[in-house]
Amino acid sequence: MKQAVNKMELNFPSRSVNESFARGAVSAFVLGLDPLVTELNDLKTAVSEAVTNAIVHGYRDTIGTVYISAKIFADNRVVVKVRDRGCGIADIEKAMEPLYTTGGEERAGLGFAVMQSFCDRVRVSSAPGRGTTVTLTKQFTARENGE
Amino acid sequence: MKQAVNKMELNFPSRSVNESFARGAVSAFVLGLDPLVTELNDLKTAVSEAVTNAIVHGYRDTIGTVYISAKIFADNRVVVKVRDRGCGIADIEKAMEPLYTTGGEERAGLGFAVMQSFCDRVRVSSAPGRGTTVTLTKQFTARENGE
Amino acid sequence: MNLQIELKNGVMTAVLRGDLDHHAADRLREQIDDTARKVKPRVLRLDFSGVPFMDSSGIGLILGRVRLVSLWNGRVAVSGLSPQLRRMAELSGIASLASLEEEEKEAVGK
Amino acid sequence: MNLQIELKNGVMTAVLRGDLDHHAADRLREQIDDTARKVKPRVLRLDFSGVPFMDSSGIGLILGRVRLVSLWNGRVAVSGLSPQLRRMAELSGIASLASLEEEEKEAVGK
Ligand SMILES: Nc1ncnc2c1ncn2[C@@H]1O[C@H](COP(=O)(O)OP(=O)(O)O)[C@@H](O)[C@H]1O
Ligand SMILES: Nc1ncnc2c1ncn2[C@@H]1O[C@H](COP(=O)(O)OP(=O)(O)O)[C@@H](O)[C@H]1O
Repeated sequence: MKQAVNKMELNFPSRSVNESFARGAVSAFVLGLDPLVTELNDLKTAVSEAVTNAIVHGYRDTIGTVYISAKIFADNRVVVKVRDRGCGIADIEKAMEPLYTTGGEERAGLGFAVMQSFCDRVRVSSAPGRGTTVTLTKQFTARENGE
Repeated sequence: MKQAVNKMELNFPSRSVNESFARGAVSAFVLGLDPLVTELNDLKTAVSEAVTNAIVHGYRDTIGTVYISAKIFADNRVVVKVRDRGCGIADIEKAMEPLYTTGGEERAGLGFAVMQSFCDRVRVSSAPGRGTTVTLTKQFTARENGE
Repeated sequence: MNLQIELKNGVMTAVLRGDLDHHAADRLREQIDDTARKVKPRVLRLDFSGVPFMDSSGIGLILGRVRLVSLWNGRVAVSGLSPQLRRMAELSGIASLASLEEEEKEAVGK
Repeated sequence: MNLQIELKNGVMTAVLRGDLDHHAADRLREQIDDTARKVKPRVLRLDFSGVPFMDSSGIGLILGRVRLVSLWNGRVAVSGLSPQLRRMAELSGIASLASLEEEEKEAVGK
């Protein structure tokens, strides 16, 4: 994998008010690519899903730290990692099935499905008791005007 | 000092494209306060000055890492720290004089003056060869609707 | 996030404004349900025309309201979905549980 | 950041659009100076009406242009400053070096 042309790291406590902060920060980071509105919105949506999962599931009854890193590569590929040190996922395959949720009545069980639909690639690594890392990869369109 | 109600930490390489990212991320962080447009703009401006200084002066001929941390306190006070591990400042008092600059023709020497005018408090700690930390404090207006 | 509720002929309309994520949905749900439980509307219309961003928490919000109003045989109607939100709605298959109203009529009829 | 340059009767107008920070200023400066050095305008007008955000790098940009056009006895006129940018301009004292044009005339004269 080639070296990133830009990168950032970010962390914050798992309070739900930070869901919009996380989206906003990732948005501000990729804005230098002069992204298409739809592509930017897709990435924001996927980040929102992954961060919400860390807050709602990873740190279910506690407040922990959510870690985000993002990289931009020369070919306008963006890779965002969302990591928690929460409860982890025992059966990742099952967790990724659409409509599967342990979150109760108000969760749709669609977080992973949305990430997969709105990004080019989604990788999940997790260990019970150790936490979860979700890696989102999205290819952005090259714009003439980008810097 | 009371405990923060929310906080974040952020770091990125000292590339000038990240000046707008830093502003955008800090903006997104304080947006939960439902800030007045002018107060938000003041903080963005001060952050832009401090981050630009880290990039232009701290890491003058090199690329290093810029570190930002931000805290929100219960009384709507916001504290933002911008830190570099760059060249440091030998004479802080002199550096803070309006119009003083070592940045050449295109720098106005007004960065610190702007931070002081747009924030309630500016603290600079620095050591030659070790780097600089600028601490910006700004009181935001309490809004009924804030969360 | 900001919520405005209108009542008219057994139809309760909740007009949502702002980004709809898990944080916002938690707050909206309480407010919507407080009124809905009292009014028991025949139709609960959720108007998304003021929602620029929504993640799957928005789908959860819709599904939860479908469940609630079914207690008195009410139904949920969803209107004002932007193309982005419509994509999310289609992915979720909620169309079989809540009626997704097309905005065409409004657009064509001036 | 986006730049549009107009030339008319010895006046060169540079219309700036977007946030003006050190990153943007570096890029604008080159483009403005390229043209200014060829044209040697009597007046270089910098139009900030499309600039929602500016830090002190914007003041540096103005001062650098004052210095450049003084080589041929030209002057710099600054227009379209929002209240926020005006505050920055006043703090810097550039009013004595570049003429800050009031927008009142335009606003009143329809
Ligand atoms: N970060 C995480 N930590 C622990 N469990 C998780 C995490 N992310 C997802 N899960 C598990 O995967 C399930 C499915 O997640 P998802 O598809 O996003 O739907 P939802 O968030 O609506 O439940 C969750 O209900 C939870 O059991
Ligand atoms: N982070 C930093 N590292 C090293 N030197 C700095 C830093 N910030 C400021 N300085 C010094 O202080 C001077 C004044 O800074 P400032 O008031 O922001 O004006 P300007 O950035 O226009 O030079 C700079 O020219 C530089 O010499």
